[in-house]
Amino acid sequence: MSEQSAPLGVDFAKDRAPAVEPVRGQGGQRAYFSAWEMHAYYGESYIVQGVSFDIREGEILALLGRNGAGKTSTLRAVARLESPQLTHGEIWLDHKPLHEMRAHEASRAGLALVPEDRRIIPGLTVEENLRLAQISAPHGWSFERIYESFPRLGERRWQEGVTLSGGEQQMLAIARALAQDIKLLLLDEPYEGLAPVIVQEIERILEDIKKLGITTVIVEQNAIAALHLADRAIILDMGQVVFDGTAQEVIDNEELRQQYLAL
Amino acid sequence: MNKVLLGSESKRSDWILLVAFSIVVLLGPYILAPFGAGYPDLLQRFAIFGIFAIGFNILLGLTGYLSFGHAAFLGVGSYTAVWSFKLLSMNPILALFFAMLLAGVFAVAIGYICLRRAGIYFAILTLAFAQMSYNLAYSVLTPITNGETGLQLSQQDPRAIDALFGRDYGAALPVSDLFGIEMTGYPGFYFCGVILIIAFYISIRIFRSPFGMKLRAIKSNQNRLNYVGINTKPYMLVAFVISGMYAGLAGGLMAVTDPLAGAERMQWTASGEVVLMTILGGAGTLLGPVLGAGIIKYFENIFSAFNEALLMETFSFLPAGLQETLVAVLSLFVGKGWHLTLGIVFMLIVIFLPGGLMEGFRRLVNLFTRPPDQGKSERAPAAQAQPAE
Amino acid sequence: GSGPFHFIRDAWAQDYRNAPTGSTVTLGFNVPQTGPYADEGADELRALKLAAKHLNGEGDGGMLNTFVYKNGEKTALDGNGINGKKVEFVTGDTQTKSDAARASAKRMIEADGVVMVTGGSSSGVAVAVQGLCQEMGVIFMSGLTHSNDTTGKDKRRNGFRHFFNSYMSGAALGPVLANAYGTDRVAYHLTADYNWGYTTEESVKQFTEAQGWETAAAVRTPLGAGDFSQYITPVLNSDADVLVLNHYGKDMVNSLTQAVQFGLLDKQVNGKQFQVVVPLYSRLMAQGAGDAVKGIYGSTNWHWSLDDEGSKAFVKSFGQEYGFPPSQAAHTCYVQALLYADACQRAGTFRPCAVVEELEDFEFDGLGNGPTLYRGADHQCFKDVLVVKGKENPESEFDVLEVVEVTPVEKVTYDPEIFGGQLGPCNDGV
Amino acid sequence: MATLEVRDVNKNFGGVQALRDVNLSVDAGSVHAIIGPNGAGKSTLLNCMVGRLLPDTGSVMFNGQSLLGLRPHEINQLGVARVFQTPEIFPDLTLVENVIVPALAKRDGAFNFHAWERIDAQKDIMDEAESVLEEVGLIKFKDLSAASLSRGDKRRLELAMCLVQHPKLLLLDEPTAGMSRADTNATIDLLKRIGERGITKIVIEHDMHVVFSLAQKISVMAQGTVIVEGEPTAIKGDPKVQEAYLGGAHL
Amino acid sequence: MEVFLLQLLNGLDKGGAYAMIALGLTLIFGTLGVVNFAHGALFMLGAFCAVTFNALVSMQQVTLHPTETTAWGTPVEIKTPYVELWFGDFGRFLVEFSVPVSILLAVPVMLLIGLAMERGLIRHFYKRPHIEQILVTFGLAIVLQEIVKIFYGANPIPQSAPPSVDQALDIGGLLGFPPGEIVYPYWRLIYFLFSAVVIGAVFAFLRYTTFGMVVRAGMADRETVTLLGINIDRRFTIVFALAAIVAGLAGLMYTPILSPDYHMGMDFLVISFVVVVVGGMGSLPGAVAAGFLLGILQSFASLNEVKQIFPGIDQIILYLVAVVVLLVRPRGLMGQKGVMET
Ligand SMILES: Nc1ncnc2c1ncn2[C@@H]1O[C@H](COP(=O)(O)OP(=O)(O)OP(=O)(O)O)[C@@H](O)[C@H]1O
Ligand SMILES: Nc1ncnc2c1ncn2[C@@H]1O[C@H](COP(=O)(O)OP(=O)(O)OP(=O)(O)O)[C@@H](O)[C@H]1O
Ligand SMILES: [Mg+2]
Ligand SMILES: [Mg+2]
Repeated sequence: MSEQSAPLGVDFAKDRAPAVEPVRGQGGQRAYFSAWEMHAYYGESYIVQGVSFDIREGEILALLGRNGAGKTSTLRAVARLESPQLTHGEIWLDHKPLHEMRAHEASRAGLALVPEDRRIIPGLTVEENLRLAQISAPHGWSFERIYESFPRLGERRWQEGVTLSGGEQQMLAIARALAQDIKLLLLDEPYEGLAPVIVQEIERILEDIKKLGITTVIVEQNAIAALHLADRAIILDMGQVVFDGTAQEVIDNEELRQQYLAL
Repeated sequence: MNKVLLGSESKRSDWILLVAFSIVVLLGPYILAPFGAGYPDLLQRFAIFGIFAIGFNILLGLTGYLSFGHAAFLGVGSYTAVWSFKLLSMNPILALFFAMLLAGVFAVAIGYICLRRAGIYFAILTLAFAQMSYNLAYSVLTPITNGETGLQLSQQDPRAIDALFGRDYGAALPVSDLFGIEMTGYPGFYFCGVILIIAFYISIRIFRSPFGMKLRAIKSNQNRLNYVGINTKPYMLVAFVISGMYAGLAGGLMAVTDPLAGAERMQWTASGEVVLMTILGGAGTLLGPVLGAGIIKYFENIFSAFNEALLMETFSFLPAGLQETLVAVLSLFVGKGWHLTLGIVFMLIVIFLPGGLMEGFRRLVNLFTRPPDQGKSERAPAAQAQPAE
Repeated sequence: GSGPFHFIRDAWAQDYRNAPTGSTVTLGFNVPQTGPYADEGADELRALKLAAKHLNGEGDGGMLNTFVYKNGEKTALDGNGINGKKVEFVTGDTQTKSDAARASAKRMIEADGVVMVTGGSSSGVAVAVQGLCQEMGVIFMSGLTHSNDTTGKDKRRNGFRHFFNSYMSGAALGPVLANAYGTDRVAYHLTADYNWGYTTEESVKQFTEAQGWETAAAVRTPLGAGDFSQYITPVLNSDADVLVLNHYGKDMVNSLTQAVQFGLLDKQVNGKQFQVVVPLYSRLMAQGAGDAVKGIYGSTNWHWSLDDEGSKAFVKSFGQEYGFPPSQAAHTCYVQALLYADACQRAGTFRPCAVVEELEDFEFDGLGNGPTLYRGADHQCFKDVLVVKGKENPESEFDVLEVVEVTPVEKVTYDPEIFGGQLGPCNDGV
Repeated sequence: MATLEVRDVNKNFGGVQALRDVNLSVDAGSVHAIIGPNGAGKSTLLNCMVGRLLPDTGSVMFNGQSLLGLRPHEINQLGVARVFQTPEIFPDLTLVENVIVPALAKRDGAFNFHAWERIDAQKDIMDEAESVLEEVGLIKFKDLSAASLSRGDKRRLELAMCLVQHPKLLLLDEPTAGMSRADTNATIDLLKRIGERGITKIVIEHDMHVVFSLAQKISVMAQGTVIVEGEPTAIKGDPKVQEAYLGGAHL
Repeated sequence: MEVFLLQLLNGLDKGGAYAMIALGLTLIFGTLGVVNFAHGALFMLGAFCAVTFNALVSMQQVTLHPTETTAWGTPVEIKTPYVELWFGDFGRFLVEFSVPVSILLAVPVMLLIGLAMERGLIRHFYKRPHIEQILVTFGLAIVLQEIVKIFYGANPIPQSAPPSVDQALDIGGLLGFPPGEIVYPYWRLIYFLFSAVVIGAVFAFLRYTTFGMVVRAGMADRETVTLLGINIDRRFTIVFALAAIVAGLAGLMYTPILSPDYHMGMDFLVISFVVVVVGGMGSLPGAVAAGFLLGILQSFASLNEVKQIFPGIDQIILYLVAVVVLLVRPRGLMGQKGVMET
């Protein structure tokens, strides 16, 4: 609404947004998901400063960087939430232009975000939280399937969601995403605040998801864990991509880890 | 200069702000004359409601607690002042002292109860107390308040202290006077004006003080404040009482400049008015409330006074047909239609200037004082983040 | 003068406040333009504008043609303004609130330099503004105000009232009601809980009891209660057989309609048909009550159906100007404007004290309600009072009341002392 | 001697037995870590110490004085400061103001009506606040509104709000959760440094790297009770802890 | 005895009105988190739907009388309602039953007004501070009522109940009391039943459909709900329109009891806020319960016997109850934690 926060036209004048979906990505292969020259603002502060990356189908991408690098902001921009406001750039998911959609449309287009602090809806039971995800078609996993892969949730289906412990809440958040028919799963710090034993449990779940071939972006401070899981990794700093390559490259590249991940 | 008007925190700019404010107030009669608002009564009202709003802003602007009952304190102030005129003396200082005192006492009692609740519950509690005061003052308490007609002076009043000093006002009704200067007309305004300046100065001090900062912390996250070792209740009560006494002062001044105290002063609409004044100007800003008060009172007194005849004159330069139609349209918005205009103004301002007039003013200033680009990254920490080591 | 200092200088220069210097004189028309009485206010404003026209010699002259003094000679007003000065006016909104009304009046006096303020539609406002005009030294011709206080305990030397009051309503209604409903009635009062309500209740009680009626109960109802059912149902179960509604405006409309809905009028109490009375009627308001008013007794200051010359002349010029008949509020304001103008004309000045002298104990005729006296002792106007009744089959939307009796002035005259209060000295404002 | 003594504390939330006969004794100047699976009752225990919750039974003594029934601000005035699990700050205030407020509370007590002197005239407080922000590495943001910080930065700000009060006892509920490794390391160093000022600390953490580099003593909670207590080395080896909490995580 | 029965009826009747207004208000208030000072105006607009409809059906053909003239010299006008000219008896029926029939007009009108208000204004204020919501909705309320005033003036405009039900019913007789002891107007009984039905319908809609759950969730965490593919904005719009319709109908059916005027909304505004808060913010059952409770208490407080003990109690009872309830129960009778507390 505040017109000052329109993009700084001049800077991007050279690379106008292409009319058609960009054909880029490794080996000239068509990207399944592609974010291109994203610029996003919180009010007047310029946070996501021209982020571009793409993902192949079934791939898991680790999005790394120090605090305040802009990871969460990037995910939120991709999910088309109102803040930060995406002022420039294109986002394509399986040939659908997310950048033209609002959050709920993007979600119906197959995008699911598991937010930073889980965001379990207060006042609703576990099951109601899941039901909420299936209000709007298309549906994903059935309750049965969810409860058998997350037995802990099955036991507590009538408990109020917010009184679950941290780990259980994290599972519920992931399950809620799977209850939808998803093409791309965005996980923001899924291990935060979880006991190691739970972290391992979540890791196992993510492994399963990986096996299912669900394309995933994972933001995680626990870089090692993330890199173990991921095929590719990009590193953000000050709202810009400073590295884009395979997970292995990051693990091998000593000074890269030193500089951006302090590992 | 803009830093000053927007109340940037430095001590120097505060002084400049105060001086500028004082000059504007004292030159009020000349500045406002061109707008037809240069006559004593309206000037007095600007000042009085300015004081009322400044005080209200100390509660709403700083603690974020929305009181819908401050008119009650205004009313108490008025009644007290008139009674002090009737029983003791026509001296305004004395009347104002008692007005603030009693308003303060009421504020302590009501605040103590209402502040047990927050948010809308608090608002309704204050509203309830104010409405009870109004309804009773209007009817049952008629012996004390003279109900609908309003409390007035009369020749039979004892005026003990004046009598003591052998002062006799003769057969005519007395007028409040400060050492011989009658508190009506322009002297009356300057009296109010000086008090307004003092009130404004005090509010600046409060805004900049540790007290003020703690109040803003209450607004931001009251729960957290308890865990950093601050007992929030007394702070809120003090803020409530201060704003209550400001209201009492305003009420007292109304009686000083015009010795009549009516019950409508306590009605919820009156409480609502000060809320609107404060938001209109910009809650939490120093100047905002005064501006808001000015605008609303201007509409009430000037727009309501326009009539077809006047409009006809104004647009006499137009061809007859055009003139008639224009007047026909405009007369919907003035005279009996001034409420309509007021309503529209409320909506426009809050829609296009969230945060009130001062916010709009800030944007204007920013627009001119810095290139848009710079604004972008200025507040963007990401752009400044350095490695922690 | 714009700035304060010019202003003060001017003030000293004059020998009374706002002495008109140019070729025009400004009057202040201070009427409710917003709030519950906005329509009454609008009607007052129409009448006042009409008066200004007539005073300036425009239009058909209205009551100027019928206005005669006691000695039969015509008014001194000659249709070219007052004292040769063209009449101009400013308007304001009382909002039917004492504060707002005083603010508006002050604007007229301080900013617009008026020599007289008139209008208003409530006793509280009238008393408040009258007090103000006394302090500031201009003349106040109160508009529609019915409380005894206005010319009773709150009377002021600079203020005059043309409207009648609660006492007169009671005095006029008492006998008529006794005739219509008998002398062995038991009345139940519902009274608006503020000054006017109190004085009306008191007066009606006094005069009905004088006729042998009893008063079962007098219950106070909050102003603007809206739904009066909780006050009406107890009436059903009291042994009262008359309900007196000391309400005005919206309250009257609602309480009356609801009383009728509760079937009070169909009720028989110890063998007598139950009745409802509305001491103060206003045609505008009666319209708001619709069919409920049919057959209900009340009193009113003036009604357009009167057929004395003055009334006819006024109704004619008003009706032709605006297309419908004037209300009593309109009549009161119109007449007061003329009376003030006439007083100035005779005094040859606008100086308040001079005008007051002219108006005190002034007797005249031809302005409706027959021969009339402005009593000097309390500045109350004395004239015939109309007892009216809701018309059974009205011919037009304006034709809701019919005059059942014109109570002669002697019957309603009283001793000025009974309400206390003092006029005090007159004030020229310098 | 023990700075903090928790004896047989029980807390029940309508059926959920969140705390069951918890005993805890924290030595002066030491760093005491509490670990345990999610939902074990760690935060609840902290809530009982700072007056957010009143235990159903049991006692909590701080330097020989009972904390039970005291209001939060009273407990803080005794010298107990806390970092919450989900950052609790003053979002509408600037960073420096966020730190000034607790500093004032420390200097002026629970209620003190300073309505007349100016904040910016109070050099001592201002300098104090800025130096603390310097310490946690947020000084560069000092005039931003706290709402605009990222999660990790909010944590550090809250830490600063506690440090400025020079508390006797500092309660940290997952101080480094969501912090990047770099900032985690920085925070560890910071906590070590202030440890030298003899501030007693209770740390709840899931990041074993943090726990084992700070704690002198560790209590492991599960299902609302302390199942094991001891030196870090002992805890590492303990099989109960292994399966209840670490689950064979490589340390 | 009879007195008490009657006061109880009065209480239920008032309560019906209070409950219906409060219901809509608490929907908007507790669910959408918007402080809607224009809610009274919606009540008023509903009432004026009845007035307008009545004006339409009783629109009259005016013919000037050849000879007679009025007191002010203009020719007398002879008027005959068109509908009667055209539809005969059905026309007369329309005129007589204008109030209940005008519901058919009111529902679509209030729906449109509701949609327009939400889409055009309220929507942009969901995330704004309450005080700004108050300012804008209060401004809107003023504008709406001034517009009505321009068209209909300030005086009350009487609306009569259909003749077949504008008398009073002798309930006492039915219940075996001596005749004439307990009579009560048909229309007030109808109004009470009407309110019961409307309230029941709203409850059913919000309880037995997932709609209610979604809206509650959206209130608690708007962002997350949109992340789950739900277009919460549209649901909010529907809720608002629903509230508008309820308020409108409440006003419309009330017109035979209370002659509508442009200001009636403001008169009800404060009361309805008190009711909502006493009931507990965002709690529908609470609002209804509080509506009836306050209605009944107000009726009994108005008894002369009571007033003689506590003068003026009938004027302050609502507020007194509000204070007591809020001090005893922090969130009103049935309020939920956290709603609207900051
Ligand atoms: N609501 C907001 N308003 C303004 N600025 C914000 C807002 N949220 C985040 N920022 C800023 O945007 C930058 C990026 O924040 P973001 O949360 O995306 O970082 P992050 O990489 O997720 O950090 P973390 O690892 O701590 O979560 C930070 O500098 C932060 O100050
Ligand atoms: N207010 C409450 N109402 C009901 N149950 C609660 C409440 N607070 C906590 N609990 C329950 O008490 C248990 C302990 O919660 P607590 O937050 O102390 O766990 P924790 O050890 O801090 O877990 P984590 O490491 O995830 O923070 C949990 O099962 C939780 O569901
Ligand atoms: Mg993040
Ligand atoms: Mg915890």
